[in-house]
Amino acid sequence: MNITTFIIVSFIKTVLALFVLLTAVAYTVWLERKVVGHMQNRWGPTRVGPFGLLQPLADGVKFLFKEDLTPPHVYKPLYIAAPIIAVMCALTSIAVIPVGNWITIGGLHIPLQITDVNIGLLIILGVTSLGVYGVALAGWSSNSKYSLLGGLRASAQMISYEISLGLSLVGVLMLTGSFSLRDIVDAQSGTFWWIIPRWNIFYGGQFIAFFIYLMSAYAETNRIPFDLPEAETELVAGYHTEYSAMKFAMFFMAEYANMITVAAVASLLFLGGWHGPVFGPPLLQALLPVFWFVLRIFCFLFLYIWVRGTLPRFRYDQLMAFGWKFLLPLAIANLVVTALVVALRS
Amino acid sequence: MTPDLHLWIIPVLPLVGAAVNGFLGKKFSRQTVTAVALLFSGAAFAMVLLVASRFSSLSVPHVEFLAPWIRAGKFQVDFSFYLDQLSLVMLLVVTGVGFLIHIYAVGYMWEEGGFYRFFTYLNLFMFFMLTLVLASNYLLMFIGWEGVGLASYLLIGFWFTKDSAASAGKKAFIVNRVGDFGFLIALFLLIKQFGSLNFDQVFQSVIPMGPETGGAGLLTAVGLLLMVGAAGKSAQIPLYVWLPDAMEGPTPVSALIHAATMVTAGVYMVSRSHVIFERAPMALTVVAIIGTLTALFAATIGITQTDIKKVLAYSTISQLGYMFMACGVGAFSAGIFHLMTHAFFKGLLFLAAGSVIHAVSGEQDMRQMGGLRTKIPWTFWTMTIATFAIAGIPPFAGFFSKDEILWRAYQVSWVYWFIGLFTAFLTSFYMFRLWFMTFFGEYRGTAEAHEDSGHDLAHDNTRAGAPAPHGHGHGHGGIHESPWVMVIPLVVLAFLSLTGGWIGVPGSLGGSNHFDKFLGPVFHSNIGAGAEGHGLVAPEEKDTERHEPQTGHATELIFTGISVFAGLLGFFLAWQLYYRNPQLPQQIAAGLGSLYDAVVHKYYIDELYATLFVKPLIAGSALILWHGIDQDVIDASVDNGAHGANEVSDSIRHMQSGNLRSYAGWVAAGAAAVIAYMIWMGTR
Amino acid sequence: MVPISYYLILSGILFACGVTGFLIKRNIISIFMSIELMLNGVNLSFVAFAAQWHALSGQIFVFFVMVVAAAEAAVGLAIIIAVYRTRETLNIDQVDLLKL
Amino acid sequence: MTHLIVFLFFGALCVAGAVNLLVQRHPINSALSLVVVMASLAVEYLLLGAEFVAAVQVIVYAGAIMVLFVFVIMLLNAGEEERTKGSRVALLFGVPGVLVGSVLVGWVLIERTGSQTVSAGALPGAPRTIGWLLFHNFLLPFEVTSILVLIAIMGAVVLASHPDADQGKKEG
Repeated sequence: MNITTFIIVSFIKTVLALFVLLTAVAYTVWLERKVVGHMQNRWGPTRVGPFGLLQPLADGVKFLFKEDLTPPHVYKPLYIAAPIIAVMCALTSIAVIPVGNWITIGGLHIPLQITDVNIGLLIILGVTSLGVYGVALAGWSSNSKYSLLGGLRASAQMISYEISLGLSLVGVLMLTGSFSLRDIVDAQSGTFWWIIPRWNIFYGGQFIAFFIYLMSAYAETNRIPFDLPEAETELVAGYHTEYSAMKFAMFFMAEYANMITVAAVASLLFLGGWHGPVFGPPLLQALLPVFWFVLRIFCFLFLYIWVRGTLPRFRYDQLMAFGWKFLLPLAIANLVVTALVVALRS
Repeated sequence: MTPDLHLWIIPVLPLVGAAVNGFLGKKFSRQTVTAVALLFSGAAFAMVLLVASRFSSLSVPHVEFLAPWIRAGKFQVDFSFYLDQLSLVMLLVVTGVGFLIHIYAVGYMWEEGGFYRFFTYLNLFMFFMLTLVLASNYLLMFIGWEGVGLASYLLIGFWFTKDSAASAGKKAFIVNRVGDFGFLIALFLLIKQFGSLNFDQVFQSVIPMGPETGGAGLLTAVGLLLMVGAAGKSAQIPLYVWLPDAMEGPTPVSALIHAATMVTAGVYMVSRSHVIFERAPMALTVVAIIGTLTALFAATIGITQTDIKKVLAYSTISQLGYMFMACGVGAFSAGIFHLMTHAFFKGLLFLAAGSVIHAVSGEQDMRQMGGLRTKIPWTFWTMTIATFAIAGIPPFAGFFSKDEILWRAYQVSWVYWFIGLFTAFLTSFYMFRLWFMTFFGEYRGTAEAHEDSGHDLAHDNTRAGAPAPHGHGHGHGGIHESPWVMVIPLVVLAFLSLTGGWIGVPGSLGGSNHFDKFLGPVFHSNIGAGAEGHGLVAPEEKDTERHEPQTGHATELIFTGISVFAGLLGFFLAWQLYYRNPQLPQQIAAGLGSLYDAVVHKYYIDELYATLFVKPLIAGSALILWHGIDQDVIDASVDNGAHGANEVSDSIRHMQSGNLRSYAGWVAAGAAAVIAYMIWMGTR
Repeated sequence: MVPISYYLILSGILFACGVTGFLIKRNIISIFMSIELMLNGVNLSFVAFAAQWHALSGQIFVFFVMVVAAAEAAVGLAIIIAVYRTRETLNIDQVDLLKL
Repeated sequence: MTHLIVFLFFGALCVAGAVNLLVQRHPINSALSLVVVMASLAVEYLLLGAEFVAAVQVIVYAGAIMVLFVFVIMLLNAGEEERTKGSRVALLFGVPGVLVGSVLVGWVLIERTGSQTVSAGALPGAPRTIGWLLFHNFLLPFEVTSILVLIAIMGAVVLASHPDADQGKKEG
């Protein structure tokens, strides 16, 4: 395809992806409130719309019309820049995530992915690592001790867990030998022993890696049980204590977008991406993989919420000890074992 | 190819003994130390005997290569050993006598402090001496040379708490330095001339050269310098002064080092390099003259000494003089012969003297002795044999060797012969004087008083647990026979000094000079090559050394008779003076007056040296070296350098302000300069 | 198509900026960051040369430089913290004594 | 053409960030501008085809090292730097030196480097090849750097550990 069509298609794909993502974010929030509510014997949002399905819209409107006040003594430029950085990083990483196979529309053979770069995974890692700045700067610039502590915690925690996160992925990379997410997913097609799907978590024996990735992902996204940057019992709201209205919403969106990204990466790397039974008419055949993919993401998010409803919060030293003294050695051990397996297999 | 002899074992054994005793001896009991020392020295002796037994089957000279040492281009020096008749004789003497003296020392030193130290040094000495003897090149020989010097220094100063002993050791060391300097220069000359120090190569390159009859040449220079070294080591004029003082050391040391072995190293070295000397008549003459003079000179001094060991020391010097005389007249084998016999009887004399001193509780002054004949019969009889041997009374060992030397000396010049004869007379005189003063007459000493004095040897045998023949039988005082560990070596040496000469009975006395023939190959082998072509190389050498002397037996017999007569005359005179009427000597001394004083004071040689060399040296070094060079040049340069650095850095240190950015600035400027330079170089 | 010299000149500019920063900055951390800037400039030149000579080892060097930079950052920042503890200042001009 | 434009744009961004690093008085602004420099450098790497280098540049430099810087700045709560006149030398010798040096180097580069051009993605440094090189030709340096990093970690821990912390443990 020539350059103009490429640009047009890319633009369409981007808008589409962004729309889907933001909606997903909104409804993840709704889902969370609902599920946690039921877990805690509450109803959760019910007022707005059936089952409170319109609650996210209401929230959005509320955020939009709330007074956006910036407290005095904040370091203005960074105070404003921080949430933008956060949400930008969160949304950027969706660009390289494939949601399904190639589809052909009107002779155009296009991948269900904004762009397919052969170092997609690295790009995701890089962008998420840049995401730290949003949190850290927010904490520092808003010139309040709670925020500062939150920011410090966030930056330290994210740096620490990024290491074990990356190491947990290396096993998969060694198995497939590519950074391209699409290749990774394609490598997981098919089944072995007639029935078991050939996913990395099963076939590659990467369940340990998956476990490590899970833990690190919670830490990376500042979710319970690792949500110390915003531990409301100690730090009011952590790094976004001083934020309000749309800026706060941006952090909010960033957090949930990150959750979704992490879930997507997990399902791509460990859970076989969009692979699943495909049948029916061509359109269905084209859309079923997307459905399987979304299903996995949904399960993953549900796990998030479930954990949040179940587990208490760690203490900070426990968090660090867990990260450095348990996850990191475990990841390295898994790395060594996987390397041996690969070496022996070849 | 000759069988592998493992010569290296011989010197290494004493070294091991020294190492063991030296490093562990402090913890050992005296018995252990004794065991170690005797074991290793004895083993060395046994090894030498083994070598001697297999000697006939060897192709002489037998060179044993151990390891490369210095490999500088063409100049090569190796650790390699050289065995021929000469070194074999030396080996036998060194290890044999050394072993006996080890045994003796056990008894003698038993009560001394630093017992292990003593035997460590003794074994060390053995090692170096054997290295010296076995060396196959001058450099290795020099190592042994220096090593024995060191050992003798250590042993002379064995009682280093005693000031006289310490200074005596230093004196010996320094005087030897002078000689070694000559030796070194000689070595340098050899290297420069022949590019090698191995005996074989040097001699091979020397043999073709003709004798430097006219004037002095290189060989003469080398010979003279070697002689300087020899004079230093074996106490010849003018470097003999250290030997009498060396008597400060324990008596076994005096016997081993300063009578039997080390001091003869010079003789060995000279006769080892006889090839050079034979081609340097002037050097030979010098050797002969020095030897002769030394013999006479030392003998005259010996007459007047009253310290028993001093007498023996001077007699040693004079006997060494004999040996050099022999070498000087080209009778090297005779010199070595005398060296061997002298090792026997002089070692015996010293040991016996030690036994005497031991008996009278450390008294060394003969005037405090007398009448010991009945009290210490073993010592007496052995000492008697030794005395007769040195006095040249047949058939004792000394007679043959000395007679040989005199006969050869006569064939060169009657002057040598006459002085030698007179010296022989003096020798027998002062020896019998010693003999009479020590053993005859009535006891003049006060051994009872000594019995519980500080340096108390009276109790040795009892504490040593060694049963003394008459030790406790004595009614009175500390006078007693020595323990058997000391007596046995005496007996053995006595036997040797009685029979030792019979291997060298000259033809005139119906014997066939086995010793001469045995050493023949060493000293004759290459004469021919050198001498044949250019006529008269010391003609007397030719005809004497070759075949039966033309002068015939009759003349030789006459001369023999004369020398024997001289010995008897000395005996008679001593008998007259010191036995019949002992007051006579004082009158004679009084009569001689100043001359006698001069002799008593050893011709004031020490004082002379002190005024000539020592004092100027000390003054000069204090003035020039110490104040002049050391303080004003070295120290000053250091101090000024320090001050200069101090001031310079004082001015510069402001550059180092400690401000990081300033440093960065300097770095940036420097980097810019370097870049500019490189670009300039590149674009040029 | 971009001339290779452009990349080199860019890297040169970055390096010069780094040195200048080292010279004019007072804050230890800023100076440290200027050092990182220099390293980045060098890295760019490495990659550019790698592209010029078609030798990947140039890019390998970049990794080593990054590792060294990481180690340096860790130690250096630790040192800075220690210095701040003892001197209570980050101004390089006031940290010019070896002993307190 | 697009290549040149992209290059110039991000190059300008680089220079702007670098200059901003110099002029900003607050370390955190310097840090952020440095992050900008690094990010745009990553793009330059991409242009040169060193995609893996670019990714690592973002992850390690911008994502880890600079975060450390920001972290320390926040920890020490570093404020505006006061322009003390600590060193005349730096201004008298250093700055001219830098100018001279850079001018010379630039001149040489323009003169000598010729007009050789590189197309976008001239030398594709794919992760695979890079890894192969790292683990074959550069294995020893690789291991050595790992040791270096280990030492650096320990050194950092030792240096930053509070001196009287362990004393407090002893007492308490």
